[in-house]
Amino acid sequence: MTEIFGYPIPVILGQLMLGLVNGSFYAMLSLGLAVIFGLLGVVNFAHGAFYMLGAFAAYIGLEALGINYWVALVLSPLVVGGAGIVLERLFLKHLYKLDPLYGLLLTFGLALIFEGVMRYFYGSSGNTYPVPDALQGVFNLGFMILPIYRAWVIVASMTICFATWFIIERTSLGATLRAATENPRLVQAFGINVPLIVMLTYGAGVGLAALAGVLSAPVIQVSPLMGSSIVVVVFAVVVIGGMGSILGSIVSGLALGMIEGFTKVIYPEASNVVVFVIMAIVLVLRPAGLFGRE
Amino acid sequence: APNEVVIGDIDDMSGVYADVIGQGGVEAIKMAIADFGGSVLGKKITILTADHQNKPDVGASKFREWADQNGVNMILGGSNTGVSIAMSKVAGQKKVPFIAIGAAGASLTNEDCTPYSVHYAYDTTSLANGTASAIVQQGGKSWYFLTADYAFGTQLRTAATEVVEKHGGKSLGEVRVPLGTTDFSSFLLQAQGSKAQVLGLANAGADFTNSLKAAQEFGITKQMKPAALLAFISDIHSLGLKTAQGLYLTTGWYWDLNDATRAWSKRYFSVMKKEATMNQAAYYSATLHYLNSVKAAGSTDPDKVMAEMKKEKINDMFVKGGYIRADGVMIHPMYVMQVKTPAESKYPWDYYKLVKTMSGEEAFGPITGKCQYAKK
Amino acid sequence: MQRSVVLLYAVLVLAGLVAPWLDIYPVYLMTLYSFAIFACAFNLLLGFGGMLSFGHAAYFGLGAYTTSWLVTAQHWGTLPAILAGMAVAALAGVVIGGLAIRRSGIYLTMITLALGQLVYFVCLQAPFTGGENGIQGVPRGTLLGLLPLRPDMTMYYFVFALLVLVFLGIRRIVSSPFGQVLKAIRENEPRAISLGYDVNRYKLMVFVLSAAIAGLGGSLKALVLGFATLTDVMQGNSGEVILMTLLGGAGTFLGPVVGAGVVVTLQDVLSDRVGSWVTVIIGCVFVACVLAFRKGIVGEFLAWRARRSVRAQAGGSADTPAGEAAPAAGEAAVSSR
Amino acid sequence: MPTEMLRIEDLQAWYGESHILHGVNLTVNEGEVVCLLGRNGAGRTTTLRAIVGLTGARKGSIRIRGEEAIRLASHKVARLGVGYCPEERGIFSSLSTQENLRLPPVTAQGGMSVDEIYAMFPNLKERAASPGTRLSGGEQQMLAVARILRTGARLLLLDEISEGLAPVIVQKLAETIRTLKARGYTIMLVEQNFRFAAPLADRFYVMEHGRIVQQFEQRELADKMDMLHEFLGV
Amino acid sequence: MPEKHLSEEIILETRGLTKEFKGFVAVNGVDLKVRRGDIHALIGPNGAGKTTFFNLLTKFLLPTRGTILYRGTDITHEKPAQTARRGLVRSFQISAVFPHMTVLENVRAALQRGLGTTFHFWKPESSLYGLHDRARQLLAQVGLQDFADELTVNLPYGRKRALELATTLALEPELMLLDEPTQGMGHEDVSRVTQLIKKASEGRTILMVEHNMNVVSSIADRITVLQRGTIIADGPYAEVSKNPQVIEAYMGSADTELQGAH
Ligand SMILES: Nc1ncnc2c1ncn2[C@@H]1O[C@H](COP(=O)(O)OP(=O)(O)OP(=O)(O)O)[C@@H](O)[C@H]1O
Ligand SMILES: Nc1ncnc2c1ncn2[C@@H]1O[C@H](COP(=O)(O)OP(=O)(O)OP(=O)(O)O)[C@@H](O)[C@H]1O
Ligand SMILES: [Mg+2]
Ligand SMILES: [Mg+2]
Repeated sequence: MTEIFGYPIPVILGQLMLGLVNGSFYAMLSLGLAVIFGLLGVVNFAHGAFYMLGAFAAYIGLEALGINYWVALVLSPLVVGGAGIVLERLFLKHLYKLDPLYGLLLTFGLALIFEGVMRYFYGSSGNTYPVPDALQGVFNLGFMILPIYRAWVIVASMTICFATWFIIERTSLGATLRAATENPRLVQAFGINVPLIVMLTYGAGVGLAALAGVLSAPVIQVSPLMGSSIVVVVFAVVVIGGMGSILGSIVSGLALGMIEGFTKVIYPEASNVVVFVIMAIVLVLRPAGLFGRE
Repeated sequence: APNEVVIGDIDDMSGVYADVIGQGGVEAIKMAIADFGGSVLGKKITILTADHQNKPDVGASKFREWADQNGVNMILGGSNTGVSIAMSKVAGQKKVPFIAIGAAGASLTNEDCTPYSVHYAYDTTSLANGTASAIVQQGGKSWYFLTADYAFGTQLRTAATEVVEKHGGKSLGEVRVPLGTTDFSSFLLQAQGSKAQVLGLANAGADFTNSLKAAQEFGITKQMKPAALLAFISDIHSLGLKTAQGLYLTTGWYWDLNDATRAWSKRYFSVMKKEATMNQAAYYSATLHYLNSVKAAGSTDPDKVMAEMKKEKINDMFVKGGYIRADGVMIHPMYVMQVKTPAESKYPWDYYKLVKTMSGEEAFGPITGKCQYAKK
Repeated sequence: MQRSVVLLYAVLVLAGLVAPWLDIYPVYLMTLYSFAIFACAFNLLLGFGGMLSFGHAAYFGLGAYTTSWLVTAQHWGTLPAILAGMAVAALAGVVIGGLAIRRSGIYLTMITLALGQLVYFVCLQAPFTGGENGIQGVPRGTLLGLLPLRPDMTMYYFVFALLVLVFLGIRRIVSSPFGQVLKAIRENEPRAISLGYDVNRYKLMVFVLSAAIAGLGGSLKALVLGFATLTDVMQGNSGEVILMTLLGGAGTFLGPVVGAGVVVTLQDVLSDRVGSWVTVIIGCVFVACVLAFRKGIVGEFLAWRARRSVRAQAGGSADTPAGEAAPAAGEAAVSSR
Repeated sequence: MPTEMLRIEDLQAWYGESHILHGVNLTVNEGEVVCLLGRNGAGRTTTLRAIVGLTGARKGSIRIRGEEAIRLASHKVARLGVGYCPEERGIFSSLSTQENLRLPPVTAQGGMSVDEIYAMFPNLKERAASPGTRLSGGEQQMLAVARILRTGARLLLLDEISEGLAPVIVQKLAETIRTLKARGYTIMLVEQNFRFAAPLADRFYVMEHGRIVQQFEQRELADKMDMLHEFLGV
Repeated sequence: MPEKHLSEEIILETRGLTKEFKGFVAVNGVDLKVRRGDIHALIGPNGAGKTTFFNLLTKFLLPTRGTILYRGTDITHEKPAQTARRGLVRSFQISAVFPHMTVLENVRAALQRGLGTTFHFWKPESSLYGLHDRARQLLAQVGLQDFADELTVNLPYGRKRALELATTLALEPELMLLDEPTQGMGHEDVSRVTQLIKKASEGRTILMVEHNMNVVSSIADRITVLQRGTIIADGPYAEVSKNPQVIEAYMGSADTELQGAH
């Protein structure tokens, strides 16, 4: 049998594979979003912008300073995460006592600023970031040619997602984070420097977005608009997974990437909207999201 | 502005087509004004520029505002067919001559034509007549298209399909790609599934270069022969000859065609540090032609100028003996080129070898009669 | 209404009536009014319904598309086409609102954002919207077959009249029996439930009203400028209407109008001069609003006036230390749980 | 001259706009058990929260072992050796019992070891792996107290720890407090349950409308019963 | 008592009402009958499940198992607002008022429902002025007549509770559920609210959660004691207060009689 529902299996498998690559980005981004939301109660609208900045940091590093991919993979999240920390100190920390909507609006404004600045300097068309030499080449999977780099993206992001999950759910640092999520002021009264943790968490979440940005740079065009186009999808992923649920973010990120890929085979016109349609269905059936606690 | 002749330029200054016209277009207009002497009918010639961001509404609003508020006399622009159609609607309403350049859609001189619009440089018909026929004649019979999902892509794909079928080939289908797509892999995988011989790239600018690169990454160019339905020298430059070699494309102008083009290009290059695309060269030609027509008409009255523009032949470094047909198409020769291999390329920007020259009539075909102001 | 407020309104209406005679570009004013209507609609939901929608462009855009398509392709009259635009927007409000009110607060916001994006993609692909090109060359038609709206002057007064109507209409909605229930829900939702109000139906109702009025804004914009395009349904448009409302003052009546005025003017003045910095400036205004200016222009003014009158009464004895000021009315309006 | 563990002078505190404490003055000496009495809403919880920095704005002076703490962030106050057990217990539902227990960082030497704590509250050992809020009310209360014993904090602020507990557990808590006192801990108790607090405390403060209105010692207790009756209805 | 009068006599009944939270059983098979006209008190230690039980009755939570009968009708699966419209109205453990509305508007918000114009977004506010007389009457009942135009946030705590009661009364409830109505009140307030409840109980039934035994003993006709989600005693005050199991579960040391912490 070479067909399922009249679609050639190689095509379906190929699209699922590509979907998994996209899903890896969704998972990493929604993971960072969930971590930040969990601790800061801020829906980080600028998450897409940080993803974009991560990719640009790698791109600029290569173009202007000759920094190679592997160094960028470490440096870019640090730089962008650092910038995130500065923003948290300057702006976000003034909003914790207010309605979470203000955090959303503030980060929306920040996203506009980043995007506008990068547009000014780099135009809105994309820039190409080369695939690192070590990851050049392809795997012939039989049903498709899979560039090694894309396979690397899947492996790398799954590793990172698992590591993040492990830290939060299984370590004492994670326990502190979870406690601070529930009642930050009390945790602070126990002698834990919660503002510091909050700041570092924001930095880490933002760094995660930047890391996803670096990973994505050789796959897609590095463009100022790359963040705003993905962030809304990631929001939908988070709503589907259940806001604040780490596992939910990872699982639904990957799954939705693959569902999107599958849709591209059977009904390409709907591939842009399938995530939103699933979100609507989930909302009707389980308003708290698949993994969410009410 | 009573003591000025105002030329407007509404274009993609920052988006996917910015390299194709953008600031280079502005520079070309300036060169034309300088060559003309800076004033016409005793009035100073000034330029307004705006970025339409590839949004039809932005282009149309800007056009309307300049017409209502700034007394603009002529507007150049385009790059994007959708935006150009929107602007030509306003041109018709406000009676401001509009020279569309870089927007390929042939509908600008057919269904969407107005008495005030002119289409310079190339259109989908001439592009398809060039590349598609050349490739089918070489044996590329079955095609699958990767189409930019808006007016330009659709028209280009339609025109190419007609040409392919006319020459005995067939189209196996298409996949429509949204504007601004950054990852073409899944669309290409679909194209690959079609098992066609030729991958028709009915897109332009960054979309074109990205899709070609992705096709290579996924080993698709090994099975399918890519055909650029619209490619510019800036695209070839950014792709590099190693990637682009052997590609067929159609162009209305090339910097290295003859002495006149080389001389002009030297001036252009000294400012912009890169060679001009056919669009940028056309900007120069169109501006000059408009100014000559104003001078000849002795007035900036749009109707008089339009009549003059359609009457006079165009002779400059862009074209010898070109003319604007009743429906607004500027008729001039088109060149089918093949991209050189790195070994063939002898000096910087030595990218093309001429495969075939098509006369203006051959390239643009007969008047269709779809334009209500220019019946057959 | 207080005397001073009535006086202020009279002055504003007068200004609106003479404005086109003062060499102000009427198309600019009409665009401004369309967005002011849009912002008023948005404010009805945020300021008086306590729900922050990040997908309001959907209703605006659907209004614009529907009206444009009906007058262009179906040759409908202007007024029926506007009403149909509102109806379609309202219908979208029923669907999106119905889903979104299943959650509250930021969840609601994220859901509206995502569903707004869904509408965007539908408009991108639906056959009648013209995809990337939009619907161009939309005629203004005539009012009831009598008054041609093609001249900017007639169109101006038509749009202005509708703005005034919307403004007064929203005032009425807010003070109506329905508005009272809405306020109660915003103030304390569990309590409103326990009083026997099926709060979701009221929330949905205000959602739909807001969507319909936003649709009106979109319809008018399309007629004024002659096109409906994807920009109308894009996320950026939803962001802008939030900014207008926030900047002017959420939960105040005049705020959205003032905010729309500032934002539209800003874009108009800046876009030629600074190009892509417009986005940056808008972003900065957003940040400034959220950090320092949460009540918005009108809200800050009202607060200032209230403070002055309190001080006049009490002789200025405030024993709360700085930094712990009273929660602002605007903030209360935004917070929804 | 006993050393002062805690000295509060003219402490004022707000929640948002509402002014709750209007100038509280009190001292607690090292090794003492002091009980804060008062009606509902008198401001006793607020006093404890103000010490650890959990109210809104604060004014006045809070000295812990002589060190001014009014401007310190609350985690720094904790590091001066203050352990706070909140009225609402504050057990974290996403943490297991053991994680809850280990959450507060050790800030000084001399805290109890986990084994010692388990020996004191065997129930907690038994339920170490289950989520904190699955414990019964009494167990949660034990956990809330036990949690701060690990940290080495020598000044314990205990808010209504006997509330809603079965008498057996209340008795056990009383024993615990005696043990802690014997070990030299300084304890400030806030109690509604006068019967529980009366035999434990060395000294009493009575609060009313955000001020201290009375102060007396254990031995004066009998004489003060009428006054307490009037103030507290006990 | 003849069988057919049972539903007349028993206004509210739960059968095997159970609520589990992820394996934890907060309310466990509660069979409770509330007689029409009674002031019925629900007591029990913290975490016994009283608030949860209330939330089940008013549909803020869905029961895991069991049924709720109100005047003989099964209302287990109705929506909260529907239940409220049947005349089963609750007050909250924390004060529940509309803070940025005036005291009068608070009461009016409750009265308004009766007009049937709550969706009329086109009617002016003046269409509600007819309710003001009744609202002032209700405010007078709880001693708030002088505060009618005050903004509610500015009221002291005790008055907010009084307002909440007036608002609840405006709904003409047949069965009122009060969750710790005297919590957070000073002594004077406590006795005033106790009297208020007593007065409000005329012609209606009241089910209340209360820790303050002075209140319970002075006004409750019947007491149910809940512990770990199950009923351990049920009956008149005098009877329940001597029940050794209650003494053990709630009061503890057997040397005292049933008495609150107050
Ligand atoms: N978070 C808060 N926001 C505003 N007011 C508060 C807050 N917490 C307490 N209050 C108010 O502060 C006053 C004092 O409260 P506090 O909790 O200190 O009283 P208490 O003496 O501990 O009484 P009890 O615990 O018996 O209720 C009360 O009037 C209370 O309503
Ligand atoms: N949403 C929930 N999820 C999990 N457990 C819950 C939830 N709500 C309540 N519980 C648990 O159910 C039990 C009963 O709680 P409830 O609030 O009904 O007690 P109560 O009798 O009203 O106590 P109190 O006298 O303190 O008000 C408690 O152990 C509580 O932890
Ligand atoms: Mg207390
Ligand atoms: Mg309770």
